[in-house]
Order: sequence, then C-alpha cells, then structure tokens
Amino acid sequence: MSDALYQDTLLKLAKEAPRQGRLEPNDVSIRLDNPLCGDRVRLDLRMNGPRIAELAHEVRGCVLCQAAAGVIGLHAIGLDRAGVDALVADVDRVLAGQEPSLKALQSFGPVAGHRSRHDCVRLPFQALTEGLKEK
Amino acid sequence: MSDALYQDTLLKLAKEAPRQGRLEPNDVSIRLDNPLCGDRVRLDLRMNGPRIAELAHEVRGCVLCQAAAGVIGLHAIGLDRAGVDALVADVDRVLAGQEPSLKALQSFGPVAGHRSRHDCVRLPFQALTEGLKEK
Amino acid sequence: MRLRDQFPLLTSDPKLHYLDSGASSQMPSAVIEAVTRFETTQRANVHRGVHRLAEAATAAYEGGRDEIAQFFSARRDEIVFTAGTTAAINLVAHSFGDALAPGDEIVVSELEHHSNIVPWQMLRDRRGLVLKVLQVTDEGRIDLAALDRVLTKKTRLIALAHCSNVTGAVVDLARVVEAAKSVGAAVLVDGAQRVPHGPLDIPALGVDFYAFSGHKMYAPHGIGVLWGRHSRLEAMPPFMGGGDMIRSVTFEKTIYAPPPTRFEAGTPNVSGVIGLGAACHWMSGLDWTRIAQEEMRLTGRLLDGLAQVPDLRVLGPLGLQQRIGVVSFALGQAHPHDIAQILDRHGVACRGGHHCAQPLMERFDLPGTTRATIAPYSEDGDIDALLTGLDEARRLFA
Amino acid sequence: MRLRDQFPLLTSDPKLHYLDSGASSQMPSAVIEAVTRFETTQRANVHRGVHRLAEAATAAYEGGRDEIAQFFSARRDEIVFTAGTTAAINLVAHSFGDALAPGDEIVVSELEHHSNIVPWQMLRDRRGLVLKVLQVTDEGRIDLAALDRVLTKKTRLIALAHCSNVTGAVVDLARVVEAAKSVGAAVLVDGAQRVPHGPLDIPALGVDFYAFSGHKMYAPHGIGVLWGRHSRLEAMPPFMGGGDMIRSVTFEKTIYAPPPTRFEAGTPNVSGVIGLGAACHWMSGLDWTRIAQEEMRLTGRLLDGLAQVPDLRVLGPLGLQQRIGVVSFALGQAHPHDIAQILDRHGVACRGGHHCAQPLMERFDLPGTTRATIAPYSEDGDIDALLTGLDEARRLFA
Ligand SMILES: Cc1ncc(COP(=O)(O)O)c(C=O)c1O
Ligand SMILES: Cc1ncc(COP(=O)(O)O)c(C=O)c1O
Repeated sequence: MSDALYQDTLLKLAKEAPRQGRLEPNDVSIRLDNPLCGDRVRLDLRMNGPRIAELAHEVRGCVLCQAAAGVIGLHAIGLDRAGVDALVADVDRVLAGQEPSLKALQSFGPVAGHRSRHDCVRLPFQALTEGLKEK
Repeated sequence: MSDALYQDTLLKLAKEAPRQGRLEPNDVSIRLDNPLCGDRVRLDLRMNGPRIAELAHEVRGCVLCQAAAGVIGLHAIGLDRAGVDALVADVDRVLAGQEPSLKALQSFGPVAGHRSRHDCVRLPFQALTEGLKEK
Repeated sequence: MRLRDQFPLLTSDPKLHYLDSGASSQMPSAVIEAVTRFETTQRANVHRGVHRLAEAATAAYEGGRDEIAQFFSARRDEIVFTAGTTAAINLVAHSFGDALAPGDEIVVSELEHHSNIVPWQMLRDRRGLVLKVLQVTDEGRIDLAALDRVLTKKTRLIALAHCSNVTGAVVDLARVVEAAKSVGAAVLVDGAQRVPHGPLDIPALGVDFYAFSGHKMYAPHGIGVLWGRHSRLEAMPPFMGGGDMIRSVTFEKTIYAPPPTRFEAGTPNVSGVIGLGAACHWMSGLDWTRIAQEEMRLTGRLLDGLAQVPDLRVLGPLGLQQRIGVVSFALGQAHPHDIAQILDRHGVACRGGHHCAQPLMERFDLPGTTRATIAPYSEDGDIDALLTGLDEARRLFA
Repeated sequence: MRLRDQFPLLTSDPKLHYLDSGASSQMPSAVIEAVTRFETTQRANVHRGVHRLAEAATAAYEGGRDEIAQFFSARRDEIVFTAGTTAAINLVAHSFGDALAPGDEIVVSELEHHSNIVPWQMLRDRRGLVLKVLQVTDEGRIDLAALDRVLTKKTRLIALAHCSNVTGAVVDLARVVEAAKSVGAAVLVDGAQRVPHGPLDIPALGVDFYAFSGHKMYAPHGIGVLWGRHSRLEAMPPFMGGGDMIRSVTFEKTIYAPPPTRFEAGTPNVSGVIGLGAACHWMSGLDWTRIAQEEMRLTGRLLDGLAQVPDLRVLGPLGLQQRIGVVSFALGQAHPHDIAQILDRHGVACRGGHHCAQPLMERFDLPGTTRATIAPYSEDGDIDALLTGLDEARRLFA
C-alpha cells in the first residue's frame, strides 16, 4: 500500500497544482499551520456573494498537502458553503478508505492506510472551510 | 525474623518507658513529626551546662517509637552532644544489623530487616539530636 | 474462574491477602501484556512521526485514549493525560485557579486527601483566595447539610472526593452539583478511590472536572486523567509549556493547541496510556453487577467481623449504603503501624497511617488508622486472615 | 554479540533500521524485565506501607534512585523525579522562576526545543521578565561569543540544551558556567539528548539544574529527572502540592518536606523509576569508550554519505568534534514528511518535521528537516539503508 502513496497522478497534481500563489485583492486570506509538522497553508479567496469566485493557495508542506491544494485549485471555484462541506465530506470518505465521488481525489486512496498523513491532506481543506466561515 | 520484632523486652520497654510525660520548666522543648506515618515525638530537656540534666518524652507513635523513647529515658541523662552522637551511631549500628554496644538497644535488632520501620526507631533520637543543637 | 487467577502477583503467592488496593491495586495480565507488547513491538515516540513504528505507537496511544473515553462515556477531547490524580488537581489549581480573583472562595472538605488540599492552599496563598472547609460527620461523611451555609456568591469551586480513601463514604454528587449551580461554582471531583470499582458515566455527573490515577485502577503508575468539560477546558490557559501543546512557537508569541493537547506538554507516558486503556478494556469485560454485589458482601463480612473485636472503632459508615469497601479502624491504643506489621505476618497487606488525610485524623483525634480495601479480586479468605491477624495484634498491644 | 541482540523489538524485526532514537530510544530486555518483575512480584504503593510488598516496592523504587544517582555521580537527594524533561523544566520555571522579579533576565538559545522555550515565555508573561536569545551559527551551534554581550547584572538564569536535538551540536558548558558565574546567574541544562550517549558526572559540570527523560535513554516513557544542586533545591518552594511532599498538613498551614521529596507530590511513577534505574544499571555495564568510537564512526559514515547526495544540505556540524550522532538534513525542496515516508519503505525509521524547534527552523528558513540519530545499537547497514532510501526520495521529489 505504501508503494502506491506517491502515484504519478498525485505527484503531478502536487507539482502542477492550478492556482498557486497569492491573490490580490482578496476578500478572505487565511493561514493555517499544522502544529505537529510545521506545514503551512495560505489561502486567498475572492467571493461572489456566497460563492468562491477566484482563489489562490501557497503551500509550504509535503506532496500530499500540495496535491490537496491542487484539488482545491481545480474544483473549489463556484462552490458555496454547502459545496465546500460536500467536498470535505468526500475527503473524509477517501481517507476512510472509501471511494470518493470526485475523481481527482482518487489518487489519495492509499493515504487512508497512513494515519499520520491524514492531516497533511486535510490542512488545505480546513483552510477552505475556515475561509468560508470568516467571510 | 518478623516474629522477633515484638519481643517481650521491647514491648516492656515501650510500655514502661521511663520519663514519660512533660517536663516543666525546661530549657528545650522540641516536637518532631514523621511525615510519612504521622508519628509524633515531644521531648523536653533540662540542661546542666552542656549535659542533659533531666528529660521527659511524649510519644504518639508505634511500639518501636515508644521503645526508642524508652532507651532515651533510660540512658540520655548526663550525655553531652558527643555522647548523644555516640548513642545515635549505636542506633545506626543496630539498624544496619550489627551488634550495638548499648545493651538496651539489642531488642531492636530484628528491626534491621524492616526498612519501613527504621524511621519509627529514629524519630526520638532525631528529636534528641535537634534538641541539643537548639540549646 | 476466580478473578484472582488473572493477577500474576496474586497467583504466584497464594498466601497473600492483598487488602491494600486503596493505595495501589494489583494488575491483571491483560494490562501487563499490553505494556510489554508496546515495548517489544511498537515502541516509538507518538505524533509527528510517519514511519511505521511511530504510526503503530500513535495508533496504540490514541486507541488508549479512545478506550478510556468510552469507558467513562466521555468525549476523547475531554480526556487530559496527567501523571496522576495529584498532577490533575494541580493542573486545575493553576489553569483554572490562576484566573480567580482575591477574595474568591474555594470549598473543600475535612476528609480530603492531601492532594485535594495542598494545591488549593498553595493557590490560596498565590491569589489571596479564601479556603472554606466542609466538616465531617461522626459517621465519616462530608456534612453536605452545611453546604447552604458555606457557599456564597463568591464560591468559585467546590473540590471534593467522590469516595473517601479513609472512611469509604461516597458523597452525594447530585446534591453538590445542585448547590454549586445555585451559586455558579464549578465542581471538581477527586475520583481516585471511585474508579477502581466499576464503570462510570462521568459527563452525566454534572461536574466540571474529574481526576483519577491509573495505579489504583489496575493500570501502571505514573499515568492519570483529568476529565474536563470541554467548555471549561477551552477557556483555560495551559499549565505546563513544551512540545506537543503548541500550534506555533516564536520567541515573541506562542499559540497554544486546543484541548486536550494544550494541557499535555512534552512526550506523554505512552506505555502508561496504553496500560490504562487496556485496564479500561479489561474492566469493561467484567460483570460489574456481580462484582459490586460481591464487594459489598465482603465489606459486610468485614464490618461484621470488626464489630466482634473488643475495643475496635470503625472510622466510617457501619452500613453498606453509599460506601465502597474501604474500611478504616482503630484498635484501642495500638498504633496502626504495629497492627499492619502483625497483619503482615498473616500474609495480610493492609495500610496503617494517616493515609495522607491528616486533617481527618485530627478530626477524629487519632494518629492514624489501619485500612483494608476490598477489590474485585478479594475473597472470604482475605477477610478471615485479617480478622485472625487482628486477634493476635490485640493480644500483643491492646 | 551485537548490542542489537539485547533489544527485543529490533531482533524481532531484522529489517528495521531504527534511526529515530532522538525521539525515543529502544529498550533492552534488562529494562523490560525489571518493569515486569515489579508488576508481577513487588507491585504496591511506595513509602508509608509496612507490609512485605510495600517494603519490596519501596526498596526497588529507592534502589532505582540510588542507581540513577550513582550513574550520574550525584547525591541521591539531588535526584528529583518528574514525568520527563518538559515537566522538569516547568518545575524550575515555577519553583525557581516565580521568585524572580520584574525586569530580571533569562537567556535561552535559538536552537532550544520548545520544552526549553515555552516554560520561560510563560514565566516571562507571569512575572514580567525579559527573555533573551542567543543566536545560532551557520554551523548549527549556539553562538557563545555573544554571551558577554547578552549577559547582564540582571541575568538570573541561562537555560541551554547540552546537545541540540536538531543539529547534534554539543555546547561548551564550561564556558557557559564561567560566564554565568561572572554575573551570578544560575545555569539549567536540558540534557535530554546527551544522556543516551553514556555516563556523565553531572555535579562536575558546575551547573545548577540538569533535566532529562527516561524514554530517550532506554527506559520507560513518563519518567524523567530534574537534578538540582542541593543548595538550590533547598531554597525553592514546592511546585505541585499533594501527598508525600509534606511534613504536616492543617488547613491553616502546611509544612513541606526537604528535597527531593518536596518536589515529588503524589504517588510516583514507581515502575518508571525502577525502569530508569535498570537502564542506568544496564548502561553502566557497557564499554562506553568503544560505543562512543563506534557512534562517531557511524556518524562519519553518514555525513560522508550525505555529502555525496546532490542538493542535500546538512544542518549542523560537518565534522565529528563536539557533536553527537544526531544528523539533520534538507534535500532540495522535498518535504521531510515525504522523505521520511520513502525511507520507511526501506525499513528506515527517521523523523521528519520541525522537531519541536520552530525558531531554529525559522533561523534556517526551512519548514523542517529529516533527522537520523545514531544510537549504541546502530550499525553500518542502517546508514546504508538510509542512503539507499534517500536516493529513491531524490528521484521522486527533487
Ligand atoms: C533537546 C530536547 N529537549 C527536551 C525534550 C523534551 O523531552 P520530553 O518530551 O521527554 O519531555 C526533547 C525531546 O523531545 C529534546 O530532544
Ligand atoms: C482520595 C484520593 N485522592 C487523591 C489521591 C492521590 O492520588 P495519586 O497519589 O495517584 O496522585 C489518592 C491516593 O493516593 C486518594 O486516595
């Protein structure tokens, strides 16, 4: 299972994560740290009413964290709070070893067996949830 | 060895310990507690220069503690600091399982094997040492 | 099967009558094996590590927290690990207590263990508080009738033992909680003597803090728990500083983690938590209705036997209502050390002394008592050996 | 015989390359057996008890204190038991620190573990002190040249790690002590990373406090030591209140016991102390001249190997002088978690992250490092496996 962790699709998602960088001006800018490992996510959001209009992310973290931010870069635009909650539930699903509905999350499947890495994946999604709350 | 702990001579020494009670007036009055078991010794001394002229002891403690006070009641009168130190050294000796020079200490021999009881025996002698220091 | 058979120390010494579980209980092989399994197959530091052993150690450690939380019907983030009851109470005395204002009042009782007195005295002296004391009835119970008189608008905390480690009396917590609510005070319960006697729904008690130790509930020494209602814990600053309890550290400013992590500075007692988890797991597999009945039957047998001994005085309830099988007594003028020593000749392990409850000893004007504790592994033979030993002690000293 | 053969966890998994001893060491069977022996043949609470088991437990526990004292050439009444390094430092921050006056200064360094930063920050905020920071050189050492500039008449305490848990650098304590003396400051040493690497004459160091944990020196988790110079300890009030640390308790006034008991409130971690005593006993039977040579040879082999890896940067001394075998490195932009994960595939247990030294990570502008620790049971094969694993990590991430 360990060998599957760093699949090519995941490595590619991490490296080529869309929407890397900062977004100026923004409506919400949130920074979240993982206290255990020092990973850090910065997420800038521009809103259109209740929905995310544009975003950018900056990750100082591992490949899993970067790839998770990549999923957000690909799929979070246009979501409102309910949409983000559904996305997070999908992440929970894949980390519990189940099939996610979002195809981009499939490459995270092998992380389920590595509990110490779950927070790496979760951190960007937590930033997203908190960002929508702040708004 | 346990069976030897409460020899008749020791029980008798505890019960009939000479010089029980308080001494008024006194030159030194000292109270010492054993924090672990709550034993308590009160020792009153009347001095004649550097030497103990008269004394009295009040023990709220076990038989070993009472008997130890009994040894003091029997043998401490007339002692100066050096004499008390020698007496305490003799107590150390018997608790280390060796033969004491003072006959009255012989019945404490079996206590050597019961480390948790050493402080019961020591408490009155500690009071004596501190009493002579205070003077 | 006798429950006793699960305890290697007891089976290796069939003549031992261990009635000192109130000090430290014995440990079943299930717990010993869980600890050894950790040290020989999973040992690593927890959290922060991604290698296989660190993952296994973290899973075993956090699994221990789950077991403990479940056993006490609590949320896992309300379980704070400490070194024991004493450390748990000191944590509250600092993290909760240091926010109190001069003149604020804390209420304890006369029968408390030093662990539930000294931290409040130290806090009183630090913060200029007032320490009020509920007295103890002749039966050895906290006098709750005085609550109305003692509580005021300034009462911030009531800190009481669930069960006395000397008299065995169980306090009526519902009444304490109600009184506390009426003045807006928090309630801390010292559960050290309660937890060995079966499962407990801690949140349902309505209290704010509940402290206990592993070594009295079949687990290793050096591990304990502070259960805290989450809303309370969230409002409290940390007690100790160090690794694991932080979100981020710079020299200017440190941001603390949420509870329970905020209160768990440094590498935890990993094997201790795993042992305590295993003890909870072991306990939850037992039939506590039967064990409680048996403990009370044996307590009754002991109290009946003691009632036959001339010149003997029991410190605590003579009936079986609202008590656990912790039984203390004084025998004439005989000193508890001497009694315990004679009992030891009969293979009976009892504790003699002040049991870290000197104010209670003063209350009853005694230097100490001899104490026997009934545990799930206690049997008729243990009681009988105690009574036989007492007979000899009486002949020697009384 | 390979030293490794004495470690059940290592022998049961011949393919494991355990290079995470800086987090927690492995435990030799001698220690595991001492703990099990206690639980199965001597288990009881210590002190206060006169029955046979309580005597045996007390003798084993105090015997543990003797072993530890002897191993560190210390007086037994200078050995204070705590839950670990973190708890030991917090003890000093309270019992020593709370007597300091606003404006007094405490000096730490940029490479300290959070355990030796956060307690001083909390003390600073409690007492209005000034916290000064010695910087770290590019080689990963505390810059002692700045001591003269940083120390003032108001410096009360210098608190430094004996060995960095990130860079492996060993500090020149003689120089620190001399500087401290010149301004009358006390010195606290965080010895957590030093003690696993062999015997040490603590009093001869000339420092005032020395803190360490059992779990890094082949003993159980949940036990640690604060060594304190007796004259210092005697002058300090207690930290926590409870049983065992008192002489007498009334509600008006409590009289505290002398050190070390004054600082040891509550039932101690009996099995932890016995385990730590057994670990000291085990260590004192080893040939440390040979082990130190071997540890340095392996450290050299590791540093040489790392020097061959493109884009790899070692955080810490590149030579073998004044260092222990704690080696941290960064590999290009690859994240330490990912590196540690790949190493795990090769059976190599390394730690990746900030190692509870975030200020040091800031200093080197890194999110974290990957860290390997050489221990007495390390072998050539462990180093080689690490280097092979790194090769794969580089291909994947760099
Ligand atoms: C240098 C240093 N100081 C302090 C600590 C904290 O020790 P503990 O977590 O055992 O309290 C550690 C280890 O985690 C360390 O490496
Ligand atoms: C009622 C009570 N409270 C507190 C304590 C203290 O527990 P510990 O010594 O494990 O911290 C004890 C036991 O010693 C106890 O019986």
